[in-house]
Amino acid sequence: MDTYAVNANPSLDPTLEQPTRDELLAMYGRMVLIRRVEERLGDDFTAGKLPQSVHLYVGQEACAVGVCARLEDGDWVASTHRGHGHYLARDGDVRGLFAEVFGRRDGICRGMGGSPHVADFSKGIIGANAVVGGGIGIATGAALAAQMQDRGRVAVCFFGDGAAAQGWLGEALNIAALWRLPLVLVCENNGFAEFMPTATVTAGSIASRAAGYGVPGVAVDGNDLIEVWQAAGPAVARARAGQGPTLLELRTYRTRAHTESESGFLSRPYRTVEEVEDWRTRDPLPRVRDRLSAAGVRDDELDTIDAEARRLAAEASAFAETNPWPDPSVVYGLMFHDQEP
Amino acid sequence: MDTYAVNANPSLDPTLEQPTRDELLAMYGRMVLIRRVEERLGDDFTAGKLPQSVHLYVGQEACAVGVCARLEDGDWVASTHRGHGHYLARDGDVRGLFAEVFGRRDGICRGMGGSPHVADFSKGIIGANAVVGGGIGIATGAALAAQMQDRGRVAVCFFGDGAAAQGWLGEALNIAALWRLPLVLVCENNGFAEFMPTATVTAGSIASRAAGYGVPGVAVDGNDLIEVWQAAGPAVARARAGQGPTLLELRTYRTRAHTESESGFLSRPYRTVEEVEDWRTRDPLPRVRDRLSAAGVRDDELDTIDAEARRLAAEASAFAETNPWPDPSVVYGLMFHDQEP
Amino acid sequence: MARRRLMHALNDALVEEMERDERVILFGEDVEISMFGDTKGLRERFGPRRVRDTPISEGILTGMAVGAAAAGQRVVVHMFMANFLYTGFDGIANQAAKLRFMTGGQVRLPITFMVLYGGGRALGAQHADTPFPMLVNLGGINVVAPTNAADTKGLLKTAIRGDNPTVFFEPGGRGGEFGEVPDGDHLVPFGRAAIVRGGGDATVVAVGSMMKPALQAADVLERTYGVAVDLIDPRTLVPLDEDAILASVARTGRLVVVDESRDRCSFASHVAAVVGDRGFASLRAPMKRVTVPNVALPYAPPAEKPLIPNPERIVAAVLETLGRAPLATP
Amino acid sequence: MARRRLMHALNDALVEEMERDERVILFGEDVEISMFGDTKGLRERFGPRRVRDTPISEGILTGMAVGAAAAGQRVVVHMFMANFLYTGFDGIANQAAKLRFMTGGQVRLPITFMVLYGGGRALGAQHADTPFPMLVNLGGINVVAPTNAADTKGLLKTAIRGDNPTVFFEPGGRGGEFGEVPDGDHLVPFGRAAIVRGGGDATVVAVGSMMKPALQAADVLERTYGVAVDLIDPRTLVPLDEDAILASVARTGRLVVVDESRDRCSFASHVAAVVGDRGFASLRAPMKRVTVPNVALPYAPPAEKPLIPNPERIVAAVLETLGRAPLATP
Ligand SMILES: Cc1ncc(C[n+]2csc(CCOP(=O)(O)OP(=O)(O)O)c2C)c(N)n1
Ligand SMILES: Cc1ncc(C[n+]2csc(CCOP(=O)(O)OP(=O)(O)O)c2C)c(N)n1
Ligand SMILES: [Mg+2]
Ligand SMILES: [Mg+2]
Repeated sequence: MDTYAVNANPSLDPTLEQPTRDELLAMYGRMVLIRRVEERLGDDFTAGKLPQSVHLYVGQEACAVGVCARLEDGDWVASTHRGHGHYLARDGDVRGLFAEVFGRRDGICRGMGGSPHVADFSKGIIGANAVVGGGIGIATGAALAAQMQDRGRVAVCFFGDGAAAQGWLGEALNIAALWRLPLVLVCENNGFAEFMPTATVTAGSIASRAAGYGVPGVAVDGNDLIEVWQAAGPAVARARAGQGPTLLELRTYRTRAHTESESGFLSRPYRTVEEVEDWRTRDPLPRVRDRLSAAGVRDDELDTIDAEARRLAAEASAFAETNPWPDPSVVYGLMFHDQEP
Repeated sequence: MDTYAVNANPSLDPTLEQPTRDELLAMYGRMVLIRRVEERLGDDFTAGKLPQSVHLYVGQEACAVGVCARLEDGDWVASTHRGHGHYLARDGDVRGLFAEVFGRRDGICRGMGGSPHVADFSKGIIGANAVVGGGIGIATGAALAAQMQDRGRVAVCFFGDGAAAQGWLGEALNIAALWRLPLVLVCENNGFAEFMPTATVTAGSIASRAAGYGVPGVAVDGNDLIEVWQAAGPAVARARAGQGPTLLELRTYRTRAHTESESGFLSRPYRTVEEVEDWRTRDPLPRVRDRLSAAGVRDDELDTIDAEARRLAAEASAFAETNPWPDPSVVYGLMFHDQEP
Repeated sequence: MARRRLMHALNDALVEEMERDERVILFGEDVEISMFGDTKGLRERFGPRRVRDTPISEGILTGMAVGAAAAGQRVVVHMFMANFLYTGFDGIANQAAKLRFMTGGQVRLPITFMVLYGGGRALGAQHADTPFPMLVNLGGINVVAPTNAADTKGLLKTAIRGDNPTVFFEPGGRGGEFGEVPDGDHLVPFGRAAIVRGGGDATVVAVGSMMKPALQAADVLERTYGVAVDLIDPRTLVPLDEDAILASVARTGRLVVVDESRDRCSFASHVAAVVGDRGFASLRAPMKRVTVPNVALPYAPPAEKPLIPNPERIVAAVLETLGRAPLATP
Repeated sequence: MARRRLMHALNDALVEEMERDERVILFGEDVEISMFGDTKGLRERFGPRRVRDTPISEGILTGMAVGAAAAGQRVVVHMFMANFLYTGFDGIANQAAKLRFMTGGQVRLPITFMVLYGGGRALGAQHADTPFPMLVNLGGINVVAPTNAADTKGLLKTAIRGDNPTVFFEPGGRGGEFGEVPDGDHLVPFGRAAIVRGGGDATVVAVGSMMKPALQAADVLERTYGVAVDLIDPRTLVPLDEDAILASVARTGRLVVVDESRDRCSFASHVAAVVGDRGFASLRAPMKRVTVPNVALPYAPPAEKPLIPNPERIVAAVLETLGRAPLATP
């Protein structure tokens, strides 16, 4: 694994580690929850209930869930403007998430951050950045702290294919490799940086950039939960063992809008309906569901998971809608710790 | 040449292009001039004649000369804080250079820039950056302009091994590869970023970083003029032909101080005397001289070149020393074109 | 005259200047599809060589602008939101603001950095700053912040046609207000303020998107309090038309500056400092700044809204300079 | 009391705080060998884990500081020259200044960015800026600029021990001036100005390395003109001790601010703005700023020198506030 490699279809490779039935079920539950939460938030946006548009994670669920399943309490995750999924994959609080996206008092960031900044330190989410690529430095720093503290913690940075063009990625690979930091850089290549197709803004390949720093770079099918999980396992283990960073490129697709408001301002399409439909056939959820069915999980059990996710999302949405706005004066206490602004 | 390669000793490879005797002689003349100018400036600094310390190019002459010999009028060169050599390799004006380093009125930048900013647009030097790596963006932009103007111009960026850690390098490789910009990125790996040995701040290798962007990356012996010239030729030709960027890593060594003042403030050595001595045995100048001798150039001819270089340097130093200071009011006319500051 | 939205005025300016001079090129993230509409249709019109989507690499985009301009192009770079000026600040502060100076004036740098800015749209702290001060302080960068469609067009054309680096602050808000734009080759010079209203009771300087609440405040002041203000739009912060402001304060003796920068070292502070020096003799009351308090902008609209200068705060500030109290709000 | 140079005071503070709290880590370019002496010996003393040379990657160093601090370290980052704050500005302006706010206060960010700054040494435009304004304007960053050895030590210790991001401006010049430093655990609180001289005729506020020419000016004013000034050292620009300045102006009615920032939107402008508002009633003369003109700093010493505030300019400014003219220089 010391060089750039695209696994053909490792999820079918019997020599690779396989999740247990229970692990798979748990991951599926998270993926379904993310899907239902995002769909609900999309509806909430359409219904005019949100202060701003949202960047939804639909189609990418296997990425966050497959990676985060490899993490432990105390590990750090730097997230992005498309970060609801990362938070939920870290066992996030659904009500707190909704309240935050609604901009309300009991949001996880007290309504100060909003959708692009869904951070919750109690779940190890060390910031969700609306500066594309801004999490790379933060995660690298968290990895440094983890190394200093010597408790086997690791830091994971999620970022997009667009973010991979930020020079910070090279800087992080260099420093993390030199210092053998416990860092896993996870690029979710979802085909677009806003409306720019990845290929028009990415020369070479993202995973292959690691090699120049002597860092392993691995690209896998980001819509295949097992592949993601199989790639993340060794990367996290390597970090935890003090052997340094890994770059993972998860090739996935954003099946919803870049931002839910886009139909309101785009003057022309940036992709074909066929392309989206084609990717929908590769939806990560049914793939896991099929596998669970094959492993003997009954349909009604799976349906219950889905129903429960819908219920949680609906309940949290209702909670958020009636949750009060934050007291405007709260802002003055947040710039500094224990100091007037 | 599409992948990372360290040539074993291509200067001896008969299948590679060889400079003619005249070309070699001309390049040797430039190298000697750089050496003598730098030594003279070192003496001038020691004698207290300069406003500030200087970063000298001694030991690296083959890099600038070997690359610039491949350039034409109208090509652009972005230079560094260690930039006297680049300027002279572009047929720079020795008096103007000295006057600039002395901070005088007739300096090429009117005494405003000084040693780290030896820029001369009439010679295609599009800025010499005291921001380490700052030339990378400028050269990439110049390459874009060259492409727009469609006259077969190329842009060359010189930068150090230390500068290679700036994220801009990755950003430039990406954009230049995508747009096939006529750009040659030339890293002069001289073993140190200030007092930090390259290995302690560089993971992997610099030349190998190009591959992740589908860009050719080549490392050669930067103390071997012929190797540099042989590597630069195809890189410049590729750029000129519209085929995109190349990354060259020239492995060389700084045999003088990082900055001439360093003995005044360093509390401990950062390299061994033996290391420096060892590299002195690989001095790029005698290697070319030997070759010229072997090609039948007489010793007295070669000695004349040297004497002439010394004379030019001494004459320019004397000129600079008596050249007036710039009129302080000149600063107000320089911030903007045709606009008060 | 034609009625145009702000965004269309921007677009018109770009089209005209790109038509006029083929050295003008435009690049930035998503300038082809153009989320805001300002660069819409330019790719189709001027082709993929002159109009280019870039990777997300603000760090180098600003440096590239310098290099391309120094090598003979006229460069327009869209930097998206003003917060991303921080991301690419080296190319602006260490390069664009200094290259001409450091080379003894060898080069001209015709660069226009376009950005959207400001709050009020629940975009969160990383998309809502108004970083006038850091740019104004650089010395080598022109800073432009138009308030209406006509000036937007005229100032952008001046920026693109000029030979110096300019940061052009596009008034925020999708599409923006409508306004009358003169026909023909409409250019607005830098360094000349506009006197939007001439009242004489107090001087109000309002910058960029703050003109809107300032105009509303001026109405309220006139209607409710019988106070008629001089309302000044500096249009360009660098160069700054100090004389226009001083001339007004010489009449009114009162100064209120409305600026969406955070307060400390704001542009408002600088205007006050200039007047507190050169205009001191005519001052008859404390000079007031109506700015964003020294906090970041939050997402929750009810928390964000009061932080941004609004007509009420402007009215109160003007009245304070006149030694009067606002009427209790019903 | 011990006589220490500024650089030794910095070094002492680092040693003491690193001894005191093992969470304190230090990284930056060449901090091991330490060109300036401020971080000398720390690597040997505290080992290669806590003291690290970094690659030249300012872009990410600032972001790393945020991440490491958020994850439980106390971080000191040496950013070398203040101009390189531009290079790494995203991590400061978009991250350090905002992460606590955006997360609703979930995190503390004990980060100290150390930088040298200012001109006068023929370092050229890219190594000589004094970018106070852009930092002061961020709102979420403390800005510290000590003037003497004792405060240098005490303020740096406060910065490192504090829980908020701070940019610490080291007074320039190799080694720096000598000064008496109190023994023991000497801490200087943020937000409390020092009254360096109490004169009463005019108020002079001098920041960081500008204290030296201001002191010389105060001497000349006293000896030659019989003018005794209040000389105020704000010590920290954020938080700012407005009250100390206002109290002095209430007595003197005159204000001169000496600041090495470029003039427009300078810190001096902000002090003038505050006094022109809250202290207006006591003002008896135009407020003067003694700053760097709106140009970059050149290399040639005779061109650089007059741009930096010097005693003559300060004396002239103070006299002007008193309606007096400087004596013809012999
Ligand atoms: C530094 C910066 N530049 C530009 C933007 C505007 N922007 C918001 S999302 C986005 C695209 C990000 O693409 P990618 O990293 O692939 O993430 P995705 O949206 O596809 O998840 C851009 C350019 C930004 N937020 N930050
Ligand atoms: C952005 C920036 N960071 C730090 C410095 C301080 N500095 C000056 S020279 C130097 C080392 C540069 O190393 P390298 O690029 O290898 O060039 P060399 O000096 O070896 O020619 C550093 C760190 C700087 N000038 N600019
Ligand atoms: Mg993407
Ligand atoms: Mg080097």
